[in-house]
Amino acid sequence: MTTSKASVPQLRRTRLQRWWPTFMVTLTLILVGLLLVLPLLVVLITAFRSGVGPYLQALQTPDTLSALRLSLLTVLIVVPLNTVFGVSAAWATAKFDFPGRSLLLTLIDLPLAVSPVISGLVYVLLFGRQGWLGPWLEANDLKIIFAPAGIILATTFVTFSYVARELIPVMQAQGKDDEEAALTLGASGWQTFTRVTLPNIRWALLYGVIMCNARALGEFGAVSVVSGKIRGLTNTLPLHVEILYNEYQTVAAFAVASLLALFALLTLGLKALIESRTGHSHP
Amino acid sequence: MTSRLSSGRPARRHILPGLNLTLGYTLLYLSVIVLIPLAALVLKAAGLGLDGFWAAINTPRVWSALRVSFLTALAASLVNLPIGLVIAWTLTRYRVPGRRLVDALIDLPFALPTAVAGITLTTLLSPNGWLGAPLLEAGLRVAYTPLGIIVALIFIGLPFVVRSLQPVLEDLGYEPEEAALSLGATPSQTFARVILPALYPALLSGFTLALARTIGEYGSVVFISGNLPFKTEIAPLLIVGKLEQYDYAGAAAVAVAMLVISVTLLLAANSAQARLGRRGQA
Amino acid sequence: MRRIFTSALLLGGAATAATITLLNVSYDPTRELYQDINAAFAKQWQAKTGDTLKINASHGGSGAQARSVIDGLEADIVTLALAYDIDAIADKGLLPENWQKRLPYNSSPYTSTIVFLVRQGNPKGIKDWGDLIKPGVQVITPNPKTSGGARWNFLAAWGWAQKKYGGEAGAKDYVTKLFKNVPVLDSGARGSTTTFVERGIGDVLLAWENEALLATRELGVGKFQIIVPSVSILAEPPVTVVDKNAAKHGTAKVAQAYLQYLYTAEAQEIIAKNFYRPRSQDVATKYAAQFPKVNLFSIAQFGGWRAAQKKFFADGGVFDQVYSGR
Amino acid sequence: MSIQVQQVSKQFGTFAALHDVTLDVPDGQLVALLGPSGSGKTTLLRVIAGLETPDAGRVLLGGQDITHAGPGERGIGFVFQHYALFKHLSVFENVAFGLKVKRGGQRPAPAIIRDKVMRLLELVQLDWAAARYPAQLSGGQRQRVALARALAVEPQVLLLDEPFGALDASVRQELRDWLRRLHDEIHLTSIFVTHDQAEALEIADRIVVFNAGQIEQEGTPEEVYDQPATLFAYRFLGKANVLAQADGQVTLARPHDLHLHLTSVAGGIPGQITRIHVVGPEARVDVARSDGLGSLEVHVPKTQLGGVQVGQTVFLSAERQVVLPDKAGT
Repeated sequence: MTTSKASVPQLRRTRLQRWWPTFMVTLTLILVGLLLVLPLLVVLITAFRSGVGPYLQALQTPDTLSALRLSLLTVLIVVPLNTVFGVSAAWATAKFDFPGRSLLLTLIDLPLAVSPVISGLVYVLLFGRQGWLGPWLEANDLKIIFAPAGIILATTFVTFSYVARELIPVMQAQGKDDEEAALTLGASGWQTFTRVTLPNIRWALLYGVIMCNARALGEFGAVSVVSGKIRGLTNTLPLHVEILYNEYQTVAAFAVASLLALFALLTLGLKALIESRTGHSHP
Repeated sequence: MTSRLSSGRPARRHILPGLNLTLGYTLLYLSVIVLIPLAALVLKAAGLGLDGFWAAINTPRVWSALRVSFLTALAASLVNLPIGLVIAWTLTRYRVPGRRLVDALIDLPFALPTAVAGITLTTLLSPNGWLGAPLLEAGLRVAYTPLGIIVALIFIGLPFVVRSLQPVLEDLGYEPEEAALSLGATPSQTFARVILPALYPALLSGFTLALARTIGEYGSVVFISGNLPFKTEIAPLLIVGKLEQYDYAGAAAVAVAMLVISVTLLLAANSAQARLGRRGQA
Repeated sequence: MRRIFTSALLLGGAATAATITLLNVSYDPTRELYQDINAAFAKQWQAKTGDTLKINASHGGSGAQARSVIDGLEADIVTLALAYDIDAIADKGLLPENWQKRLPYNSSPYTSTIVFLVRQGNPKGIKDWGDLIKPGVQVITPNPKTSGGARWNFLAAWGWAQKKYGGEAGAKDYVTKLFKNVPVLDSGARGSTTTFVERGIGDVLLAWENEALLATRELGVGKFQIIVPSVSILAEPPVTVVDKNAAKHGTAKVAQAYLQYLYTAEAQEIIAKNFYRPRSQDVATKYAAQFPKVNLFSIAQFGGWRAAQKKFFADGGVFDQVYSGR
Repeated sequence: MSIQVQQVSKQFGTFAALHDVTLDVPDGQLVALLGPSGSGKTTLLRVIAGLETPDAGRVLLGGQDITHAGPGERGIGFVFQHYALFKHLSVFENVAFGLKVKRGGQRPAPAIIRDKVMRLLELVQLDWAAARYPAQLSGGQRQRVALARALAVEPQVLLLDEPFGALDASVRQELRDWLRRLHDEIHLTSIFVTHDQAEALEIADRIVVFNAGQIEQEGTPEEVYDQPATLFAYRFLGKANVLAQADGQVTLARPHDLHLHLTSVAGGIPGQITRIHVVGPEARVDVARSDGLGSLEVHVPKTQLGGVQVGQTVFLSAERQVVLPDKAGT
């Protein structure tokens, strides 16, 4: 095993015992294997414990399909919302300086540190029948909690920061020169954004969207508080995993879980592709 | 340079367009999605009055649950520091077979639903599980003990530490290390005095992010924790328990206590990182 | 949502007959039972009225489910683990205080009890409640704070101990020792069963009789056996219409019919098949082999659920004392 | 087109970047804004470009007040120190950018854009690189693309912010000559910012010396070099030998205005040679003054050096000297 940089001076070679890189690589593979690969294997092996037939069957039940639909609907709404927010927040905080900017940055991070249970609870306190807006919502026959709207809101809260967090440092590092150049060349604000800023941040943006998407698809704690768990109506895939598991349908539960793991792997694969395009790994 | 001086300072009127629009939208969205709901939570807890709030928090059960949540998250985040350092170091410096795959896998805990993680880890580590059985043989109980919670939280927190370290390690390059070696430092001195200090801000930020994220973790923990009061009962579970006894204000009170801890951590991380970052630039 | 769903179905075809949607919010172990009941009742209802009936089901911890209804989950019917949870809904004005008098048998069309599930051959020789506090015996039960079933478990143990030791002090001492033998406190009954059955933790599971039967017949045939203690509690899971929601949805009539159907011979048979003790004498006789005789005491012994909840499970109550006393 | 800056002030927080600056740039001139870092020259350039708004004062372009016009409406071309090329666009697309973002009716037809861009690329000698991306070009090439891009919108004036600051010495020299020639060809009113006095002296028609947010002096390169108005300007434009300092006056001379004598001359300053350093055709001689008032630097053609040696005592006289008020802190 040699070090990856081509121009490594002789100094390093003589100093480091030959076994050191081998040792580090082995240790890393063991850690990754134990912490990450093994759990993934458990999901897959359990899902296919009874063979491919039952696996496919479990994925085709109406309840699973409806949970899949709701999960996809949630993602389709939440990800664009948080993406528009992320771009907007990154533009405001990275291209401008204004009083309270660092407080705003902390607030954008806040949902990351809030327990998922609390993320669900706040909406119950706000929109539940006992909540602040509950009576008004009921009077107008609007349903938020225990309906897809509540699930979408709770998921939005949980994945709130992901796109913004990706974009802000990248936009900050890029500075304002490109935008100013576009302005001096006569571009309008919108042209500057779409033709200069957006291409500059596209990989970070895509990465943020992917991570937001992954979390939105997988959120459990917050959603379980506001879902009502009505089979076929307010079940998302992660909730459906729990339900199947509680019904002693272990194979089906893990089959759905493996579907989610598959989405996760797909996401990670896409992410790796992005990194190979940009040529460096992403924070 | 003059240009840097001028662009770094606030202008009275901004030439780049869109500040009002984007800042306005950002604040509106932040308020609707985050601030107003959190305000509702704080108001609910405030409804108890200061005495009532304190009475809801100041029970041995609540303290114990907060302690379990905090200590297990702390332990897991601490353990993640060396683990994350080894993985990040290896991925940036050595030729790892299947490097892209391994690198991509780091984000798995991010993307995998927490409930799936919880069920899977429990399956793996329970006394009759693949890992649990041999470990029990060796006298180590993992599932349904604080150790089980810590393992789940290590899983959840790992990406935060690795992802914080990776870019810094890439930027660091070999020069400072080689400079230290050329000045006669031993490899371990080089690591302790040159490399590690350069990584402090990243380690700190990864650590606090992992801590803030894991301290309130629920989905992956409830399955593996065993939920024994005073032993393995975590604070979010207590919130759920209070809710199920229709004690909204009590649940909100515990939630506010957790929120205060999380926000404090986040602020501490931000300011500490800013301080260390400044020192690092000088 | 319900309305949207209804109109979607209407647009989809079946234009002549109405499509009615009913939401039954229930607790964890009744999933299989209500799957069967819903199918049977919908069929019967369609034959009778021509209307298509779509019954949605929601399952979870009994307390959590009651809370969801209180917070706005628009259940037409609730079928929960214990009367206290429905009382809590009644307290919020969603249904009348006297709901339990509206249907026969305290509005409980089926009963169950608490039994012991042990591993095949009963290696620890567990016969009765007294054996549970022996050193080295691991007992699995869910957390009474979050699980209705666990509250029945607790009260069954308490009832036995109070009689055995002739007083509260003895009973408290007993349950304290009992919970010292509990290594895992899952948040729900289903979680406990999984812990015992799948994870192989514990020597004895305190379980709903229906859960125990399900475990022996379907989850691990030949791996477990049921031990019936000398005395246990008569668990009466109640059912009722949530009047306010049913009125809003215009489903009061069908909801009422649904609950009454539970008392019919057909439904009682389904109930027995799902390991719940039927109220119907005829069906009970037919399935007598399945349900051994147990000496049962009822919740009345504790002054009803409100009193029991306050004394045992409220914050600072007996259960909390059991844990904080260590 | 002429540029007038009238009493412009600009404050950043507590820092006064520009203080009451007034400047006239006649049509067709190439003007250098020269000064140390933080002296306000870049800020003035950005105010003219519309990238900063002045707190007070006006900016006129061809006699028209453009103080509140947007950067795109002023008819200026701006070249950034770090080029600010759009990385995701090819060289061609970069140059075409300003034409393609023009609104509907004003946007030239694609064929016209093509012709124009290619002509500009020929002008900057980069027509061969049209399809390349900025990352594939050298620093000097990138700067020329940036210039072509700025010229594509047919600006009335060209503003360049430290255009050669980020380049290697040799490339820098080459681009300087090239920029001067380009300016002679197209006669576009141009202002460039630099902190390198040699650069300013070499190519500018006029030099504006900046110090601490104010204009210190303004004039042709000869004027500012030979007749500096202030001690600061004198020192900033080249090596300054202090001959005498008294009564708030300081007497200075440039190294090549000093003469080296082997024997005593009237008013000559005696001293000892400490170092002789030959740079190409020129010899630089350091002389430590015998009166202990520091050392002086003399530049003489190598051929006129004679046989002087380090350690030898010599006498210095000034062919030309300047007496300026002695302001502290310069």
